[in-house]
Amino acid sequence: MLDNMSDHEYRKFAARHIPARLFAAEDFARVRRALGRKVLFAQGDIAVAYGALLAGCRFFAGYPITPATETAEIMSRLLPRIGGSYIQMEDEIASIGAVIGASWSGAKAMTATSGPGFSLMQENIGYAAMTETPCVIVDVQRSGPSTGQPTEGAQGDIMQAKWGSHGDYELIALSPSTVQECLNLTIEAFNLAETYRVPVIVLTDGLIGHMREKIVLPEYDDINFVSRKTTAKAAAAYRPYDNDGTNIPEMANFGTGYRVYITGLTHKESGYPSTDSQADHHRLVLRLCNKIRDNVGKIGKVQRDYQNGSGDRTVGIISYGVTSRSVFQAVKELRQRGFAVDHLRIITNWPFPEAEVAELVSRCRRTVIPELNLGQMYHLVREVSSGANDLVPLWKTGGELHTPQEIIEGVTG
Amino acid sequence: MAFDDNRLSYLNRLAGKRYFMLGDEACAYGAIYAGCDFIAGYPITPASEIAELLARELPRAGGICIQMEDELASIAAIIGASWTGARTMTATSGPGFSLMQENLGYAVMTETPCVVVDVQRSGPSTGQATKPAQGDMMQARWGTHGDHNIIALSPNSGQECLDLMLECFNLADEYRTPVILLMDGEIGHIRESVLMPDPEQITHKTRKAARPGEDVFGGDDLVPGMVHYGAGRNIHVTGSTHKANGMRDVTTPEVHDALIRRIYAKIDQNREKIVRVEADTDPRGPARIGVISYGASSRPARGAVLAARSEGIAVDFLRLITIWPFARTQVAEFAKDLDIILVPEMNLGQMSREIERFVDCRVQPVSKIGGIPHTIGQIHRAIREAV
Amino acid sequence: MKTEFRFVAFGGQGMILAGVIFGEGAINDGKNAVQSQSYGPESRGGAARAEVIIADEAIDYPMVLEADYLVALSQPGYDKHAAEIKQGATVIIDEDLVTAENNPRAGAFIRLPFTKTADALGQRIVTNLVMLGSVCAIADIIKKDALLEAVKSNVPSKFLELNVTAFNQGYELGRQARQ
Amino acid sequence: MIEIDEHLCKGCDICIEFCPLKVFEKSEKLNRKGYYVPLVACEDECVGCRLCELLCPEFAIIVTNE
Amino acid sequence: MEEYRHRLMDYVREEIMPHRFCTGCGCGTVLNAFVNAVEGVGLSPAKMVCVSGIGCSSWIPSPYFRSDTLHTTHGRPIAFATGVKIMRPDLTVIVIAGDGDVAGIGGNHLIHAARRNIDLSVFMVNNMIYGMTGGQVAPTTPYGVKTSTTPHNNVEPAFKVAELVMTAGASYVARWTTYHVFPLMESMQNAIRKRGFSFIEIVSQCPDNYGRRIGLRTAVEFLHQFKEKAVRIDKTAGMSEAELADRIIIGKLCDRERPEFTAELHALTRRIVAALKQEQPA
Amino acid sequence: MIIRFAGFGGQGIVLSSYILGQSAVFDGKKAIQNQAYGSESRGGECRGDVIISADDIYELEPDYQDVLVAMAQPAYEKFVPLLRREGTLMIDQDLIVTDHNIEPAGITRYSISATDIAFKKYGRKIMANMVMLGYLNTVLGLVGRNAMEDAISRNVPRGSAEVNLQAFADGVTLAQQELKKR
Repeated sequence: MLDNMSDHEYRKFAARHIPARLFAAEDFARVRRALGRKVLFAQGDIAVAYGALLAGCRFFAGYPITPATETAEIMSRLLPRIGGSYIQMEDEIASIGAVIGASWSGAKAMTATSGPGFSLMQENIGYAAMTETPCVIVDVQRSGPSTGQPTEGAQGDIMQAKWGSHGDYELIALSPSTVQECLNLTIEAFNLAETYRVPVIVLTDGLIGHMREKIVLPEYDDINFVSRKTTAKAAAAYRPYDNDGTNIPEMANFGTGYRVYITGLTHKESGYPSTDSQADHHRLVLRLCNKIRDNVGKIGKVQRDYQNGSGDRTVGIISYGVTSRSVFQAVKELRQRGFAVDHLRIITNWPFPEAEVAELVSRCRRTVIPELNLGQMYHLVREVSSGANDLVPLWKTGGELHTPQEIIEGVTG
Repeated sequence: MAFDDNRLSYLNRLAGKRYFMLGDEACAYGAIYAGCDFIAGYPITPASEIAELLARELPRAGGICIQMEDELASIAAIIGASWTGARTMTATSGPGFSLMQENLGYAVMTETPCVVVDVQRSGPSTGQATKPAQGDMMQARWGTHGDHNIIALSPNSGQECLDLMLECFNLADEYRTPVILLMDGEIGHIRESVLMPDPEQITHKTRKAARPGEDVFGGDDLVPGMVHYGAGRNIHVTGSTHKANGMRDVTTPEVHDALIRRIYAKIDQNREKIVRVEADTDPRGPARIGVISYGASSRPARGAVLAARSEGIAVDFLRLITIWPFARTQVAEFAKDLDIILVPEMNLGQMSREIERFVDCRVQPVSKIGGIPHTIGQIHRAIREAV
Repeated sequence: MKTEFRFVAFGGQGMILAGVIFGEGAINDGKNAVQSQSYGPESRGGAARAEVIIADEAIDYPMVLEADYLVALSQPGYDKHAAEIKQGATVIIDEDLVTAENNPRAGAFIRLPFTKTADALGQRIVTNLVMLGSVCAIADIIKKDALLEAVKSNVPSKFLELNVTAFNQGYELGRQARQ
Repeated sequence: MIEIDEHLCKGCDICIEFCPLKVFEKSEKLNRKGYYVPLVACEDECVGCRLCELLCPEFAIIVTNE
Repeated sequence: MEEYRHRLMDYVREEIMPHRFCTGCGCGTVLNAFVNAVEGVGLSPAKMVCVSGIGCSSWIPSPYFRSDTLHTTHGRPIAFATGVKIMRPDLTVIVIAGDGDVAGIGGNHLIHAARRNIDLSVFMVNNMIYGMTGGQVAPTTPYGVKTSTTPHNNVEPAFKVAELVMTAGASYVARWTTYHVFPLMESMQNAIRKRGFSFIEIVSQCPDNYGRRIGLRTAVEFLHQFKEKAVRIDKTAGMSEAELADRIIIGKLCDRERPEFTAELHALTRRIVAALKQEQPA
Repeated sequence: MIIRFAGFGGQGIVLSSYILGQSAVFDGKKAIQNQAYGSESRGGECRGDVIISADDIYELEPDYQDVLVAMAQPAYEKFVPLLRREGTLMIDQDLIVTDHNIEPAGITRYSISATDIAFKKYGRKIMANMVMLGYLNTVLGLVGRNAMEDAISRNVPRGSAEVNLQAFADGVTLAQQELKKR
């Protein structure tokens, strides 16, 4: 239903169905005062925290891990000042558990971690997907597997973000490539989490998490605040997982009189477990997946830097996250040297923008896919392209970013 | 590796007998035949029967069974035990498998041979505890963070639960890597006839031993030799990025790159040696329709293929026994002259996406979730519709 | 116009904070800046490196490949990065901590007593501010006021005076070296 | 006899402070990592109790009783 | 002058010395005491396995102590060590890790290993902070301390880990500080010799990431404080809870004989195997 | 041959299916046995399925059953529509009221008073499953009697083999009488 709406219709829809206590201008002003200057020189980890606070996040539970700790530190300092709560839990499993609980208590909630902690969270990420709990998880990727290189950046958790927990489910994952975007996309992540009632993962990395850049804090009017669609039904008439046609049920936060029952077991619309019915499971899990898959067009964001030249000459580049920085520089130099290059930067890794990728690959002579892993997105590009095209993976591991020269060689080589 | 006296006398009592048992139980006997010395586990439906049977039988064969405080501890304990030279395993289901992901990555990184059985149930989250599924296929490959490769096998009968356990332990030792037996609650919980092999017929691969002075985490071969604890070599084992001698180096890109690429390559480059499939091409001539399946789904899939053939529809059939590394050459070869491949699986199309990466023809999942396996009729209808 | 700075030292010498202040100073001055760092797992005694890129335009690739300025307060740091500088780059070393006579690629090779100057102020911890003052004067691409503003927002107020003094002494050292 | 490995010392001053007989003194000597290493000022006072050796976090001190 | 070499250098991985602990870090002292203890017991490192987790103190054995070492994931060293010990009961298995690792994320494994009374020696270096990641609150951080993740105030009480482990069933439990090096060394020897789960909490200093938060800037100031605050357990009898609130209780909390887990387990296995052999073949 | 046993937990339904499957294997046939796990088997509805064949068995979840052995009214109502046309229905007649509207066409019905016999003769209602097994196996000629008696002896509680075999024999006798009638 949603994907047939125009943006205008969608906004009207959102206004009608997502009325729950929008973030008031006074609240926002208070947060802005706590954050200080409008123009800052800040790390990606800090920008993530600022984005969360500006988006209305009022609960953070975490556990120290390099290179994500700075987010927790800044949240521990600032959240209490604006009336929010911070807690350091005993581990990452407990952290996401607390986040899920807080979300059901009505708070916009998040946690931040890195690979090993992200692996530990997988069971409860599945729980959040199953119970449709809006929450944001920041994974500041570092070199893995295992403890690997704690202080080095990587993009090795892209596939894990989608497939790390057992069973079939969908979620959303975003990849910022600048510090400013760490802030913007965290706000976006909260909006998506609240809109679709799904865990949203912000996939930054050790490079961008620790890099400092200029950021400009947004004003209240710059942001479109979204809060979860809560129910207006009478308690007796309300069932927590009724499908109103959008695939996204209305939520009733704890303590609001609805006495909802929430379980990670397969459940009926009433919320009560249904562990034997094939039909109930099928209906539930299909809805969980379709609410994301059917809205790829709305959720998915890409950045196109296309010249749209003739296909037989053009080389395509598909990148995401911090790697895009090298690509932007390389593309400038390549064009100066007369090469036809089209660059697609993927902002929303999950759901994967299959149509965009397929379109670029189909009209390019070759497509180069640089990433800081052993070809995880390359895998996905292969899946959506017919296989007849020349796909060139540019793998790099060990914690260093591709140099622009390496990208150029991948394109010209 | 030869059986010790205790194990041999235990197995001689079983040899040649035919039992009617659960897939889970067959899997447990497979572990005993494989020379498994140690299992650490935590109860979870539908995998508990594996630990229960091993708790009863493994000590009779001289092995050790322990119930740990959770699944994180279970896989940790078997990794520790593996470094003493023991053949070790754990068994779990979805939620426990999710908890094991961090230490599964540790086993990959430290190149620790061990076997993890995942008896898949309906998920996500606690889902339907008693209901079978095949929803962890991609998780088995991608569940832990960072770049890695994995070996996973999927049985489709009680007998194969036993046989593939032997293979899992052999692969784990041969490639120094964790190996996953991707069972499903269906195969785990049906009872079938299982023949206990003669222990004399069992072959065990042994771990390659490092020569004196040779590095344990690198060297000329993709799979380095191993040294066990207590051998006086003072080896250092770490999940952090390390040099060939085991010492941590977490800042030099080249060290990380060399390590990860080798760990990746030792499975990737041996793919053709590792991969096992079972192909059944239509004897009467070229088919336009193919069916690829694995595990429990492959039983009704095969039945449907035979039913379709009896109606005169030409259908080729391929069963993946090795799930990871993916049988890309076998699948590509299988797909060559086909128009469409149907993939019956008990998830929303996880392996069908993987198949899509390596073939040019249409790939269509025949998904079924919710804990009831496909009927032959359902897959048969899908084949008819594809004609 | 893009200028790349690389600061190398042991962990604990405040080099990363210096990089942060330097980058923030550039922002205060209306420029763009990217600062990144690398350090080992130990917070003290290991190798530490801060990198700052300052430009008028947007900065795509955020890492330093060949530095315009290499500032070294440790011998291993210098040895590791001495060759990775632009032809004609400026090299600045602490003369008590780094032994090096010249660098074949360097356009200018400057030896200054950062640690000694800080010790004379009674606080070795302000070595980084002495260094920063010198670099400010030598590079002359960020206004001194903009940088001092960044110093103020990054050091505890009770040590502000000491830090500013250190900065000024370093600035003076740099100014003289430049002449 | 007390030996100090300058290469290992990180200048924490524990030995200087906790030697019951105040055998060590601060020195002006910087090692290559920029730490002031202690000086064995009055070795004659040493009774070989080995407290400094055991307290030293760096394995930088060894006391031998002759 | 002849080349200086510490007499116990054979026990450490000399090629990677000097170690990377910060100036005055207690981890160095614990390593020193541990090496002396191992030498004192007369144990060959070739017959030891040292297991550690993630955190500064996990570096004490891994990589610095020259035995077989298993450097594991965060919080899980006791679980890994359980597997090692069960399959090689003849080896001495020692876990050295920090308060965050052992009592925080790994708290569950700690109490269960103590309950089983498995023959491990766990030396928990308690520096009251997460040092490696830069000074976040730990389960052992005292009430009221400002850390990087409790910048306003820590409102959680600290864990009394040694007492917890004693209650959970360990055979031997003691607490010392890095100032009390001689009794600490002796206690480590007793712990290593003890059959059963032995646990020593070693209160240690972190001048860089903890000291600056509580106004103790150097190791020297820490050690003075440890010296002043320490009270021997046999002197605490008449002291009220309020009197003890700010003190560090040192000494041996318990030393008792309880059935050891691996011995029980292997004895059971032997009985089962023997019973099977006596059965007539089916 | 696809046989479903259905009733309440506590009637020995799963055990019946297990014994049938095991005896088929003892008899040199192929067999799989499956059962409903979890909440269903604890006092609620309960079922056990057996597939017996001379060839490889591909079916795990059959579309239809060949035989339904129903020991309770809800089980009958739930599963009888899944019986194959011209399949076989076997019920405990004292526990079930049949409804022709939900039954597939052409089925063959067998009714006995298994529970009543078990209670009156042995004082234990649970023996009904053995009576039923003897009846089922004899009517349909599924597996050899020796194989089944072997399987029963192995799987009933220690010391109760004799009484179970006696109940089984009762079922066999009833079936022989019924077959003569037809």
